[in-house]
Amino acid sequence: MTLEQIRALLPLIILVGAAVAIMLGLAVRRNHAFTVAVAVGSLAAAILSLALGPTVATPITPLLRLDGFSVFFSGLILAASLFVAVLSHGYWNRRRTVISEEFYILLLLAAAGSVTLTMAVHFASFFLGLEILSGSLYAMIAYERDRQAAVEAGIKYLVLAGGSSAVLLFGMALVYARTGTLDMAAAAAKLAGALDVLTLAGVAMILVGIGFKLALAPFHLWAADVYEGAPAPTAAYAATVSKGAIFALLVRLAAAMDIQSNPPFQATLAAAAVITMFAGNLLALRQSNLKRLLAYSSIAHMGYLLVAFLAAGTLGRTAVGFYLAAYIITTLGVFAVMIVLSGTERDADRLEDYIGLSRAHPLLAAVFAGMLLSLAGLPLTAGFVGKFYLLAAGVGAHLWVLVAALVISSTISLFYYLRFIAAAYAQPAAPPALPAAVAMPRLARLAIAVLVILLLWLGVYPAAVIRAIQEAVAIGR
Amino acid sequence: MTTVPMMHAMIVAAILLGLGLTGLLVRRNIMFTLLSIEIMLNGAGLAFIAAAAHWKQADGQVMYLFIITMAAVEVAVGLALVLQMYHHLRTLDLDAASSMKG
Amino acid sequence: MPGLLADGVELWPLALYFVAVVVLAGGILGLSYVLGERHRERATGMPYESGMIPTGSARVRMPVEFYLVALFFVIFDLEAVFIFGWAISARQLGWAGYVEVVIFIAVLVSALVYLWRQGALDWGTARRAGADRDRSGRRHGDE
Amino acid sequence: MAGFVALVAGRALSKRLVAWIGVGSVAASMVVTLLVAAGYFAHRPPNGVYSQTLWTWIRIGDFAPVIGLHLDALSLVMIVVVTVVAFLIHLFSSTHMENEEGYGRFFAYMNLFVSSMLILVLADNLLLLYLGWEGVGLCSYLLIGFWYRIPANGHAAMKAFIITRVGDAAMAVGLFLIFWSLGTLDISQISQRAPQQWPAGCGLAVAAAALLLGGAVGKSAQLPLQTWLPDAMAGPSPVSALIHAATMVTAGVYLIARMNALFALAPVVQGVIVVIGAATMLLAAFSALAQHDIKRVLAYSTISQIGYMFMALGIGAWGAAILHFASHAFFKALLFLAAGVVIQRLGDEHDMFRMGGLRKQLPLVFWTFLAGALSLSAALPILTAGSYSKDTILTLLHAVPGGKTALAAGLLGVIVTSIYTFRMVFLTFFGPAKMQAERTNRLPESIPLVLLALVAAFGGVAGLAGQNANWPGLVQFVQGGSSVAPAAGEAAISHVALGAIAASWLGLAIAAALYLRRRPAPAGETESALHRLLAAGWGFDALYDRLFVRPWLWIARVNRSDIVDSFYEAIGQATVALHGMMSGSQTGRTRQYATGVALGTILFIALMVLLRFWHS
Repeated sequence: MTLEQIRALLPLIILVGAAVAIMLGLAVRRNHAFTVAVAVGSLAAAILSLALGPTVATPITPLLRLDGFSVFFSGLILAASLFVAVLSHGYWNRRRTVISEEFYILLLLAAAGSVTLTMAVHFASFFLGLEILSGSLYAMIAYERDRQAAVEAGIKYLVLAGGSSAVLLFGMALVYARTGTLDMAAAAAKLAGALDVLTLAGVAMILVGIGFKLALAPFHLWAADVYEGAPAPTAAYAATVSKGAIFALLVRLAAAMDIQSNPPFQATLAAAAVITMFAGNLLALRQSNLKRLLAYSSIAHMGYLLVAFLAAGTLGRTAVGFYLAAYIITTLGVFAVMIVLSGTERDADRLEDYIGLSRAHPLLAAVFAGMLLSLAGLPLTAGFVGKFYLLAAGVGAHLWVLVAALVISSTISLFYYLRFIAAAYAQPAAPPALPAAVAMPRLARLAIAVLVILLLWLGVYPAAVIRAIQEAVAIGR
Repeated sequence: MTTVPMMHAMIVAAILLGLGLTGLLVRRNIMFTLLSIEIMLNGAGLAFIAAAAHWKQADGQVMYLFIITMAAVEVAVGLALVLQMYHHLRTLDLDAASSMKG
Repeated sequence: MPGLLADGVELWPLALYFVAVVVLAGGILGLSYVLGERHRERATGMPYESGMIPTGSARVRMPVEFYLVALFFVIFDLEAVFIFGWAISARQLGWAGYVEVVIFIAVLVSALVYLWRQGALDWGTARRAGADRDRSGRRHGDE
Repeated sequence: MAGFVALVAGRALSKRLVAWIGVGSVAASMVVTLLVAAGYFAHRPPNGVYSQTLWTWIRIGDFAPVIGLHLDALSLVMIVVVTVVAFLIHLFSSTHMENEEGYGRFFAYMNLFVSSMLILVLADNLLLLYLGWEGVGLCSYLLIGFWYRIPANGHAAMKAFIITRVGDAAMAVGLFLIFWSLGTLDISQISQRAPQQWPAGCGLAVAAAALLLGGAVGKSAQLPLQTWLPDAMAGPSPVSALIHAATMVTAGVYLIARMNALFALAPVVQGVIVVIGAATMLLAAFSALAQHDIKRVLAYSTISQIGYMFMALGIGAWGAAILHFASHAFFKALLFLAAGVVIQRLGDEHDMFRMGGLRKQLPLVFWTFLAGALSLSAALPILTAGSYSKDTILTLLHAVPGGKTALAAGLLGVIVTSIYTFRMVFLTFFGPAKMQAERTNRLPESIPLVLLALVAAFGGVAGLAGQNANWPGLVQFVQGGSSVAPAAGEAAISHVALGAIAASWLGLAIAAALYLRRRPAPAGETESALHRLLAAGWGFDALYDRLFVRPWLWIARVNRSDIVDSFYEAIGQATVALHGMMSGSQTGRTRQYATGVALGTILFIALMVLLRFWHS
């Protein structure tokens, strides 16, 4: 391993090293603030190491590859993890009955798994990254083991994810049996052109495995229950980092295997995209639990992303990159508000918790409304520009059915987002269900401010970001 | 010594996967659910071993090592969750864990 | 179609081993079945507890530590697989491989240290209770 | 010019301060606008356009819409009208809304609305225009639902937002179509490229124009997306005046006027516009006849008047449409504000049948309302703004070939307009007093009323005088020397205008006959009252009965239940039902989820295998 490769691998080394360090630190003495500091610091250091890392595409062993593509998505993932870590601090501080420090070990490991996914060019690293991520997620979901809902969510996710992993692995094995290589590009080269039925089934099973983690319909059933049961920071993590990493992997896999230009895959995924968009939005329609709503809305957003994904090409990939960034920022924003409002007993996930928010916390209510509007795709927010790109990509690739489905289903989506915004600006009939929220931690305040700035920046002046993404995904071939 | 054709091994692997899946769908006891997942994973593992033998490579066997490691992780977390679930629900019936829906 | 097992690998020792296991296990069970005495009395079905009459249910709830240790065993046992994997090709891998496996073992050791310090390895001693107290009281140091 | 954008409201604390900031910022923007207008006239740019690029917004390939402002005659007229009317309404609101809670919120939304509207009008590309478009939609939602404690208002707000979204979705697709085939969203570039690349009447041009029309129809509450506007009257009166009369609903008109080059390429769509305009105009006018709520009458009247604008747009006379927009903005704002005063003074009474005799109690409101009504009904020849602009449209309809049917519809519309207008006037202000009005005069309320009334009443004179003085009339000013020369219609103006005036007086007479003397009881339905009147000898001959009253009753009856509306209800219910079905799949049982995953997997594989053989 050359020095250059170690430099390229630095983000992963930092993350894993920090996880071990925290573990050892806990063996000596528990201290929440210190743990958070180490976690946040290591995430920041990992981002820095990405920024200062090699500027040319560097293969790190046959398994991983650092290029513009992985730098962009890793950066996104690490930044999102950073936000979740910062927000978790206040959250767990309020849950005094829960031992919180191990959460950050899991979070760092999950981030390491996600970064691995963005760099993976080999089925082995794909599988390892995925499992490190989901293994950590199991524990993060059921972290509050004294709460029945959390345990239930953990079990559901564990059972279903385990099963889907088996299917994914079997698909890989089928492809491997046919091609004799686990390298994505090499396998694709061997398959070039005709696919026999078994290999086709193999790729289909891999797509099922990925589709499950992205909660595409018809593999979406788990999402709402898991988000509802999980503590809010975990739900935020699962909705942003995990989805982002897996989508990045999907894009890379598809680029290698040319999935979009293969009619069977293209048509099947297009069908899945349409069902996903409608399923997500319809399920969310009258949902009055914010976590479930966000789960459904994230299902729908993954459907939107599939449109740009299927459009392929540089424009399609740019759209995916930008939309993912916008989606992550906005979803984190909504979760940030939820986390800040969550009390000592339960998360602020009910519609009632938001009634009259504008009275108690006008600024927070404005942030909340802004984030939801961005999810709905209204102008001047990141979500609008993102959706614009998705549509542009879809129209450019002549995917008319998908574009129509996107437009119609996102019209539905407006209804449920507005419902929560209306609640936030309504008059409380009864005293708030949650005690007037504790003073916001300064760090959380800063995090929310940064998210708002990002939201508006991407919404008003996205040109610079888009140029960066274009460059990143251009190298990513 | 005779050798086993890869296709036969793949069929056995597929049967294992199917058996595991069936178990996952029909058994209510969560211990059996976890067992079923193990069976599915081992089906996938067997497929890797068979393919590796076919191509005379070590890659597939390494994948199998990864798979059993992952299976162990799954079992470790899974059993911990089963204990907690029993603690809360006093049953091992997976269908009983359905307080969240809608 | 090429075979599942690579040519040139001697299979007969494995087969012999398999046969030997079956013969031994079958032999022990079979012989005791053939040669052993048979009783059909009142106490035959009872668990043998050194002549005492058993009390309570046989379905004793195992202490949680029992499962914990079992889990630790499974996990650490599996990690050993990777060390075996390294051991097989240690010479080929050279110093780089050595460094890597040392890091690997170091991570495992730190996990062990963590478990030990958390009191996960203490079985029914006062230390664990102490750890619990430590945990509930530790918050005062924060913030 | 960039100053306009910065006029988003400050959320201030004290009420007084809020009022000052709210009104002040709009006043400032009005002053700036007027200065800009003066500057425009002083130094007319050679091509009639000022444009200013602020920054590049998005870049997709070679497509880079910039955030830029574009000022030409059309947008100039729009911003002048918008800011002046908005200022007067703000001034009015400063006392009218005094006792409402959420005073600051109200002004914040209103200012946000005005700035969105300005962005919409000044945008130099369709994307920025779309931004303003969505912005006004959002503000409209917020303001309709201003009294959020009443659930019906929330519902109305939601309905308005969602129905206009249907139009917006069509418009968004239209934008993409344009961008995809023309490679630009810059308005002036589109106007240049479209005629070069698209032959007149070609499929793409028609599709693009039709999709944009969809957006315009949604925003301007034309058939079949008109149902949200009457419900939108749930908001405070100044909101109705500003958004649902003067500005937002005319955004559709503006869009079509702005994209006239594109629409000129699609004669089919233009025909459709005329038909939509005429149908909406008549339907809404008849609907207005059947209403009890004074604000709903005005709402239907707005829909109907925009129908006139659409008819003008359909024949390519967008200058006339903008002219009517301008006069409509003034007199409709006036009517809404006056109605707002009436409603408030009577203690939140909306039912006209419970009003009466207010002529003596609220003389100022009466006279100003009358000015607005005269303008709306185009009863006084030439004098009033409304009659001037409406006559212009009718004259132009007369001038185009095949415009006779439209002209007939327009004249019929004038009759009906006149009926419902004076029905409203008579019911509200004449007859015996039924309720005691609170008599207070507040200066900030009176000033806008008087000013608007003056414009409404004498706008026509100003226009005509200007025309005679060889000053470029508004129509020419906006449209330039474009396709339909208004001069061509000059000869015909006399008899068409006379016809319109006659129609108007006929309507007035009918209204007087029906409502001035014998007033139906408040509880009695209009129909039964009408039948009684007919039986009592007030009826006209059988022909009239068959031609007019029957259809009227029929339309009135149908519109009570609002067929189009129930269509949307049905869509809504279907969506909810689907939601219920989907929700049922979320059983919470892991094994069923696993079954879902398993079935999905099998489906995935099967579909792919099938498709593979299909393709090979």
